[in-house]
Amino acid sequence: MYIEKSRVEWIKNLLPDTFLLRVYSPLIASKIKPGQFCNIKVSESDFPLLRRPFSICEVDGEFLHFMFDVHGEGTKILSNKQKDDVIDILGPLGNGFNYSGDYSTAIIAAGGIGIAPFPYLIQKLADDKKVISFFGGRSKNNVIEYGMKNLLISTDDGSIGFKGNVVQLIESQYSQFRNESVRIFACGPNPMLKALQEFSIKNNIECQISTESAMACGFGICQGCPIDNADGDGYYLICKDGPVFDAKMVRL
Amino acid sequence: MYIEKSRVEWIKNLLPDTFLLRVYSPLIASKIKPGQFCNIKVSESDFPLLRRPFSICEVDGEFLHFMFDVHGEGTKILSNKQKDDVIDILGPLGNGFNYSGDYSTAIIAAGGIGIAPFPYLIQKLADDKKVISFFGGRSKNNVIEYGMKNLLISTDDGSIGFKGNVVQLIESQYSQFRNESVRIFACGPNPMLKALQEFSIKNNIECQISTESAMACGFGICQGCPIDNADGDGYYLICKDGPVFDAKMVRL
Amino acid sequence: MSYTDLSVNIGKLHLKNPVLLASGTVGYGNEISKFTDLSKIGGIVTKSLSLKPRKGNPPQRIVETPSGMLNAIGLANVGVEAFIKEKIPFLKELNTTIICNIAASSIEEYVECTKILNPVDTINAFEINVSCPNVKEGGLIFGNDLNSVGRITEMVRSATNKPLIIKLSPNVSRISEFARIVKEEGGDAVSAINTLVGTSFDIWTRKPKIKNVTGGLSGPAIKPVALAKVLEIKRNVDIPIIGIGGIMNWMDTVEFMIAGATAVQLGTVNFINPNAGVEIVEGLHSYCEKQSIQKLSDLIGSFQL
Amino acid sequence: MSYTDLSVNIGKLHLKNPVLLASGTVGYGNEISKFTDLSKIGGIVTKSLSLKPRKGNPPQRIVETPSGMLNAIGLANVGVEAFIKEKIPFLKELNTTIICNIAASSIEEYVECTKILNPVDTINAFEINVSCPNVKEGGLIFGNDLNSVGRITEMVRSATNKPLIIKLSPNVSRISEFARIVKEEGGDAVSAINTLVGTSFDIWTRKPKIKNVTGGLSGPAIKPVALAKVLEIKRNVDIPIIGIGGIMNWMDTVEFMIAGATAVQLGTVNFINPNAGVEIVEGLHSYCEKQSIQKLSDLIGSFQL
Ligand SMILES: Cc1cc2nc3c(=O)[nH]c(=O)nc-3n(C[C@H](O)[C@H](O)[C@H](O)COP(=O)(O)OP(=O)(O)OC[C@H]3O[C@@H](n4cnc5c(N)ncnc54)[C@H](O)[C@@H]3O)c2cc1C
Ligand SMILES: Cc1cc2nc3c(=O)[nH]c(=O)nc-3n(C[C@H](O)[C@H](O)[C@H](O)COP(=O)(O)OP(=O)(O)OC[C@H]3O[C@@H](n4cnc5c(N)ncnc54)[C@H](O)[C@@H]3O)c2cc1C
Ligand SMILES: Cc1cc2nc3c(=O)[nH]c(=O)nc-3n(C[C@H](O)[C@H](O)[C@H](O)COP(=O)(O)O)c2cc1C
Ligand SMILES: Cc1cc2nc3c(=O)[nH]c(=O)nc-3n(C[C@H](O)[C@H](O)[C@H](O)COP(=O)(O)O)c2cc1C
Ligand code: FES
Ligand code: FES
Repeated sequence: MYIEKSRVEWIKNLLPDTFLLRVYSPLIASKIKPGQFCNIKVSESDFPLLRRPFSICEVDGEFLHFMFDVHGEGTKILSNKQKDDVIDILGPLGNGFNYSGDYSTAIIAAGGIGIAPFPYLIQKLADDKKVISFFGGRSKNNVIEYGMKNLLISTDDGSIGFKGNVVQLIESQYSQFRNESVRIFACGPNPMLKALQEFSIKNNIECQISTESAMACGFGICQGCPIDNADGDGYYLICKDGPVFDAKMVRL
Repeated sequence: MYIEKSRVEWIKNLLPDTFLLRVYSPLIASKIKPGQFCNIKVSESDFPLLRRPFSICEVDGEFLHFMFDVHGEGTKILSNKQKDDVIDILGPLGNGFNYSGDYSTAIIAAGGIGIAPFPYLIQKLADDKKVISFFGGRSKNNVIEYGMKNLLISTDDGSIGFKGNVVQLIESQYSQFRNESVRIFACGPNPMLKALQEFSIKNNIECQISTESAMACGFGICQGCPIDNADGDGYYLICKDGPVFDAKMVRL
Repeated sequence: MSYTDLSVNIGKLHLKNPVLLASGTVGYGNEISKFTDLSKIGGIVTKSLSLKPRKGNPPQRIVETPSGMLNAIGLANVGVEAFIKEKIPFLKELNTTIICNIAASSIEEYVECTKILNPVDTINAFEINVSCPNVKEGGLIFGNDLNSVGRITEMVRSATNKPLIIKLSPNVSRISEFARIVKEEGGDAVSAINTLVGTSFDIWTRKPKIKNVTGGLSGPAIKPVALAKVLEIKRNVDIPIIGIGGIMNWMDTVEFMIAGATAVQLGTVNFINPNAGVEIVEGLHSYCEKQSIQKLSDLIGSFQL
Repeated sequence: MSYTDLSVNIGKLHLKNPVLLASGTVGYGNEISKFTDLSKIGGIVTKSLSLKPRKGNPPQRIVETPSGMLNAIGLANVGVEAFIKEKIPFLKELNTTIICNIAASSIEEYVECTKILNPVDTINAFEINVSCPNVKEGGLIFGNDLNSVGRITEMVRSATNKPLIIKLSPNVSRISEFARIVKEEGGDAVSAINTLVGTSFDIWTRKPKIKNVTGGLSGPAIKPVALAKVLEIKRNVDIPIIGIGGIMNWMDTVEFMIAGATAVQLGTVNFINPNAGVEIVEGLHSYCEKQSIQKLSDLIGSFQL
């Protein structure tokens, strides 16, 4: 784990409020795995006070890519970075997706900005894995396709692709891969993860979900990021034990 | 008095840590007088919390110029502004220099960044006034000449001009204007103002000094900026009753 | 703009909206009126008055801190007499509710001030500052002593029939006990909170940055503390609460009302944005519209635990 | 680097420098040791331990506030037994002072924990957390009750000869009274301060942002309050003080020492810069050089009023 002062190479818009940020961060780049995240100090001053956690989106040699939505003050400051600004990045943090092993088809399930970790995962997936990607957004103005493979889209308003949410879309396509050995990788809002958890357990499909929580430290010292274990008799820490969990391990 | 969202036209260095800022601020520009100041919100967020007071340095049509030193976090943020950034300026505030009246020679006495209010004052002084300017700095690397007229310089280390402080320099030149009707306009660190106050009282010269204090509001509602009156039995508010005082009115 | 009813009642005091400007952060109204239309807000609370004029503490009186500021003004004020003569005529014309804040060094002085000010029609209510941490005459800080607060409430109550608000100190373990005694002694409402005691040192000179050594901490830094105090009172005592502490915008105002405040006061924000009060009133209107709230007062204490 | 002597003594506890990491913000040392060299700082204070393991509060446990954060972790900890078995072996190798923090729901539990932990050589001192605002068993918050604090000090004192530090609550009127009773009952030092009680609401759902409703406010926002509490103790009671609250850098550390702290603890800053402790030690060295201070301990309480 490193605290790396990283130079901004560029930042660009994917959507009006969605950005892709490229930073030079050779130490972290050499170690980080799909599904892990970094905790980023968005300003040099003490405002905002806490770091902001972001999934690794892509690694390109010694460069890291982060994809993020402008949400509040912290992400707004981040979106105003310019070439050669230096930002302080702490990572890699958490565990990542477990994508090795004996399955034939990787299903990517992304809700909104939950797509962020997948370009890197898709990069890293062995050539022999078949990839089907699903993206769910509110409407056609919210669709992100960056780094996806074999992409199917759902929108809440049906303005493009399937009308409904992404889990309904996956269910509607289930017959396609019912007989394959499948592993689902999912990231998105909690209700989506919950629906997918039920779906995967019911159909006995391996499913890994990337979860979120408010975080202070991101590496296990503040205990600020608990998530119920499946039995409900204890907590995991999302930053340390997650953010990726087997869907059977946690209670959402 | 206005709260004017003002567009930055340019910002440039006069010295490595001294900046000149030009903003489009037609309302304030139409009203502000030499020696008055504005209270500037240096960021859009609540950090830093308070506005920062700056003297008006120059007015050019509908544009205001401010001259400032980078001192702490607020002025650092201000120095990073770029063309077309918008800053929130409250002004004009305080009283200004009283430069009308019956005197022949205006002596400008500036200590370091205390030079800031004088370009505008010199602009405004009637053509029939003779101007002699004195600037005192630590060394030749700290000398600012912007907007001055008939400038004499002192430096603490003697690396340029008179070796000594600016009040000593003025005293050394006193014979020059002893027999003229003189008014001194001074701005700079407190010890300088104090020395000048003594000098002017002793020699019975009119002297107006621009004073400083920590400020919250800048317009008389917080009572945060008191300065002793000459009798020491009450306070003036620097923001409202000053920042310019007749040297005989206050106790420094 | 919508027709949402923003009015609230603090006991028998009716406010057209819950946005008040806090004592000591609006002077006597004249300076700030150059930046804002005081007739659009709920009211203003005047700078704390004492019987005689006070020149206040020597400089330095204020210093900025992370998301806050410390002040030790020392209750500089013109005294009740000059207030009535010089300030009331202006306040009279403002077309807004005027709450007169009184700070004193003895119970007798509180009563005396109230008696002198009570006949003045322009004054709609009294707020008694028992909690200024920056004056120490008599050595006692009334605000931290339950009996004193009870006694002051009782005595001032007997000197006026106007709405009586007691402004509480946050520098205590259980603020709700103070609210309870205010209620028992006939106070109509409590204001919470005044500033927290704080200090700051210059590490090069080793001197306190504020001449008075300690000052009162205000601003966004204290908002979470102020909200917790309001909530504590709301959950324990049935008395109207005026929430104060770190309010910068309409969102903060709504947050205080949800936590239990009937009205709020803006302090430090006035120094930064003297038009904040009017902007907050506008923000409350659109919030109510979005949330289909017909009467803003329905929001008071509407927290969902 | 200079040869300035940075060491300080807290009673009989010798620290190589005054920089400690605060309880609850460093776990049991292992995670943070990946970012920083713990042997270079004065010591660490372990997460509060209770007799039995505690799973802590449900999420959401933390929320950011202006220049601060609220937490209601609920003293999640492994319990004394697992601590001795699983955590002590790592702590033993750290080559830094280990202060073991204990939080309990009854006086008996405090004593029992101390007795079990006392024989462990690796533990150099105890810090008793009487002030956690986020647990409420028994209904009583010990830290706000003078008698409880006195009694806990007395009872724990009789259970150990190791240096005994009582961590005080800031949510009281006169913290120096608590420091005095600690001294009278044989405590070696006090830590000041723990977090301030605060809360925060979501204005759309009207729910508290923290599931526990209230949490503890920490970070730079509280620094002025913490400094004032340290100063109050210093001016009234002759007992070593460990200053805590909003320290971000060496300047803040110096400020606390000037105000009266013998040592300091870093809390929230560890989450943002886990190497802050080491950077502060370096900063203290160069400050002392610049100021020609031979022994850092000369700085303690050196304020010029
Ligand atoms: C492991 C992890 C990975 C993430 N990856 C990404 C990503 O790749 N792209 C992306 O756009 N976002 C991602 N997020 C969410 C991102 O961290 C938040 O959007 C961001 O912190 C919001 O900060 P803000 O200052 O803009 O918002 P504000 O609302 O102003 O933030 C206030 C506080 O709330 C916290 N907070 C607010 N929203 C969230 C949230 N959804 N999750 C966690 N904390 C939150 C902030 O950290 C901050 O402390 C991730 C979150 C986690 C936990
Ligand atoms: C009437 C008036 C006119 C001024 N005109 C100019 C000018 O034209 N050019 C210029 O460079 N400076 C001027 N100053 C000083 C300028 O306001 C400060 O340098 C600035 O506020 C420092 O802010 P900071 O955040 O960089 O420093 P910090 O030290 O981080 O500021 C912390 C706090 O201290 C206050 N503060 C710090 N130094 C001063 C100071 N010298 N005077 C008042 N408050 C201070 C700040 O306002 C802030 O609240 C003027 C001050 C006053 C009162
Ligand atoms: C500069 C200043 C002066 C104040 N003077 C008074 C006063 O005279 N009487 C009083 O009751 N409160 C006074 N207060 C306290 C405020 O009314 C308010 O309770 C406090 O500042 C918290 O609100 P805020 O965080 O919005 O500023 C003063 C506050 C400040 C900042
Ligand atoms: C997330 C978190 C957990 C904490 N847990 C404990 C604890 O278990 N025991 C304790 O005595 N103090 C605990 N504290 C309080 C800190 O030790 C410290 O007193 C407080 O945070 C103020 O310091 P700071 O402003 O530097 O953070 C905790 C603080 C935080 C932020
Ligand atoms: S964010 Fe601190 S423990 Fe997970
Ligand atoms: S700065 Fe507020 S009264 Fe002068």
